[in-house]
Amino acid sequence: MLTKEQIAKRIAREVEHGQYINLGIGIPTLVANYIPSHLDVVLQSENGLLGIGPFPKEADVDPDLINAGKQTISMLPGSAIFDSAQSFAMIRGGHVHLTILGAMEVSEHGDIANWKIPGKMVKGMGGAMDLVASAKHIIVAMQHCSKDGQSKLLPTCSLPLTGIRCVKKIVTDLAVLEIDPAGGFVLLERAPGITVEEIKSKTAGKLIIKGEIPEMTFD
Amino acid sequence: MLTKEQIAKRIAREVEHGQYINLGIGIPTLVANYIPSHLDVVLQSENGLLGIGPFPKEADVDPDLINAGKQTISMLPGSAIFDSAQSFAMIRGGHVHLTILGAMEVSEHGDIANWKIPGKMVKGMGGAMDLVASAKHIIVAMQHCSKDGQSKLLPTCSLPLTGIRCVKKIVTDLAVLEIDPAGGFVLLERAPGITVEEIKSKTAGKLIIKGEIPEMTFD
Amino acid sequence: MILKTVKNAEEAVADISNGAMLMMGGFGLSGIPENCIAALLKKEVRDLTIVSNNAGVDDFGIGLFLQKRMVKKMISSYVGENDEFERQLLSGELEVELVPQGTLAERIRAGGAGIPAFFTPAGVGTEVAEGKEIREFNGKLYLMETGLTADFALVKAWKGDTAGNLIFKGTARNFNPMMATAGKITIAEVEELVPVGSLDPNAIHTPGIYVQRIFQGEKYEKRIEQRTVTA
Amino acid sequence: MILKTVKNAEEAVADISNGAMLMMGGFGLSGIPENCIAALLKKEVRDLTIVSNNAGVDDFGIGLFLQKRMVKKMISSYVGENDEFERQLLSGELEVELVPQGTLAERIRAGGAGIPAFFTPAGVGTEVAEGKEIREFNGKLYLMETGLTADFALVKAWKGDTAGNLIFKGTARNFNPMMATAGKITIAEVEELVPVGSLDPNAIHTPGIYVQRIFQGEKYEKRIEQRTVTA
Repeated sequence: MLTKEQIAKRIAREVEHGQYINLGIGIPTLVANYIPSHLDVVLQSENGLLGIGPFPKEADVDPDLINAGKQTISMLPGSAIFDSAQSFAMIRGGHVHLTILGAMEVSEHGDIANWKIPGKMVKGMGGAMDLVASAKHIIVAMQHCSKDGQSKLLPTCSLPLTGIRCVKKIVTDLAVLEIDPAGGFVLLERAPGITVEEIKSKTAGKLIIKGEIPEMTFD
Repeated sequence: MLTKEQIAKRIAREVEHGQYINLGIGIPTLVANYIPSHLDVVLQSENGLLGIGPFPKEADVDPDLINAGKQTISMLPGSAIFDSAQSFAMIRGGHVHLTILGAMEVSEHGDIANWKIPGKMVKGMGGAMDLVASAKHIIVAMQHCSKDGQSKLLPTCSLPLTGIRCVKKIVTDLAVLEIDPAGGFVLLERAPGITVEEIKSKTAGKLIIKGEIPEMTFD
Repeated sequence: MILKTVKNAEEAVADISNGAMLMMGGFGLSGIPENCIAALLKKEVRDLTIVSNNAGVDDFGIGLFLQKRMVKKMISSYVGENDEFERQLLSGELEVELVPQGTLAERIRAGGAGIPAFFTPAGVGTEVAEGKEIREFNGKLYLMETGLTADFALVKAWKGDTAGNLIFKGTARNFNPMMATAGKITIAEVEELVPVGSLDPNAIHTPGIYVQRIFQGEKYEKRIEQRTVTA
Repeated sequence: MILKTVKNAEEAVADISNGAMLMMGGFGLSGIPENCIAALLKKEVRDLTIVSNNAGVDDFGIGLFLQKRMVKKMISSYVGENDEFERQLLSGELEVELVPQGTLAERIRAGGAGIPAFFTPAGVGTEVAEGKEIREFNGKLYLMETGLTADFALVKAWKGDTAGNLIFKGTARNFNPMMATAGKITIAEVEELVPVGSLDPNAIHTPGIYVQRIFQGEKYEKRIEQRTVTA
């Protein structure tokens, strides 16, 4: 099983040179730590910044400089600051190439649910609905199963949706999968020590297995 | 008959303290010269400036600082520069209180035509359609009759329209008139030496005359 | 120039009364109008409808309004940092309209810009789309959203001049510039109020035309929600 | 940062070919991409569709394209300073779509912002409204206009950095920032190209994400249309 850091590390391999990227709260935020330094990419924060840098040194903490997760951050040289309308103009207009975000459920058609559990949890969708409706490439980072062992990869989502037919790839603690345009989770890679059988048993939606499934390696 | 300067001078009396004002090309631009200095107003140029100042001294001419008539201008202290989308957001959103512009024809219902003579002249509407569709108060500055003596105050406009039911007041070389909400040009003031009869004969649309019509005075 | 200065927050919010609809700038606790919030708390106005991306935390920002039950309805995109909010919402004491963040930003911009409605792909196929017009453009589905204005917009800027021109700092800019355009009365509180002519016209974020009242705020706490640092 | 520098105008416009749709910044002759215009004139590309608020004057700016009959269609709001334009238009040699200036600005912004359509009051009751959907909101009539994008946007800024961040100067800003967002490829020419990190992030007008190519232009003429001075 992958740790959160390993999920982030694996997702970082999907990043391409020249991309503008929006990272969601949680595991997606960790992806920034693993993007190879020879790739020039720019991280966007939907509260109004292009060019997110690392967390600041204690002495440099600025309450007027936070990311979308409300964490204090720094800016890299070449950054630009803008308002929320401009920020979502970028997102909606397709200028942000890659969105990485968490999910509670993903369906085999690429639908995603991550903002509400009726009667229990209502945090709001934040920018997620805009991001999933707009980005060209969307990768979901999540645990394969919920805490009580239920598969989060489903035929159809049971929770209120965030967006439909939008997720392209999913990296869980067990596997890397992509959504088949005709429906289904195409298994691409297994986590170290995890069998295809285990992934099959923990995937409620249609799992597509073509040929030998390689095991991920980490240095 | 009023000179162009007198038309501008008369219109300047309509200006109120605290107004943001857009002045069109031609006579409206001259209005700026006659706004009493005790009134604080701000002039907007739709190409992206709030706070138009007088024409610059020769040494201060800056090609990057022009008004909507493409004339070189100066900026007053407290000016702000913005892009064309922001400029028309201001206009369309009703933040500009008063628009003063020229016209080829005005109808007795407040319709205005000022951008096209089919087959002869096609300069385009520029920002006029946005301005007349948006401003709370619209004053037209124009000659009462065309060069060949035809009235420009009509029952209905014959030229392609710029906007409908939008003009509130008209200042011509002969008179000040306002549009009656039920239709008709209400005669408010006569130019010095001009009789009601003459105005009547030169107004093709319905002219409404209530009581004694005062003659304008200029110092 | 037209001067907009008022003495302080109390004077600025004096005519905000029960039932008013307010827009309040800020993202999380960053860039919120702290002085106006304090003045409104003192007034204890009630039945407010508040448009704000977030709802503060339990003991700061709009969270303080919720503690005092001053809010009838919130229009927000994310309210996850506020337990009292979630409690009032789940119990039905508080009315809430959750709006995707980009849609919220654009609705406010549209409201200020005289655009009554526009189309966005955000929310298609979700409960956000319920009751809204769906239309296809170039093979993709969009839903129609409407412009949003408010009786008052309360914004917080870094610097401002007495003509109402504003400059924001860092990511404290967020929703403030759009909200400034969408208030029938826009009240700006600034960390530093400077005389007309002190700001570079080329660097203004919010032109003074949008601001009706401005004052220099005091004692900004600028509370940090997630202090994350590198050793 | 992602670096966007190209050598010069020739390299920047190398892949613009016959039939392309271009947006070109500027209001009158102020803020027009002079170097890109010169490079395109040399290439003599044809059948261009050009979105530009104005059409230059007879012997400068886009007027030079018209002299060489490079333009198939113009989308503009005001073309009154160009006799050759008016001649080609009245004779039917040139296709023209005249759009109210605010609608043009907003259509370009919408195109760049992923908004396929919006409602505006400009043009209701006029020939601009012909064939367009009219709808009432809050008792006022509006017409629906669509977002506009282009194959290339050619913009001119004052300063820019190698990551594509732009700062404009004075009223030469005009249509440039929106157009920068609406080009599939956006080419920025700047008076001064500076290294990444030289510009204040808080003062950027166009964030670099919108710019694919940037170069430092040369020999800016900045011709003035109406030199008006006070003695």
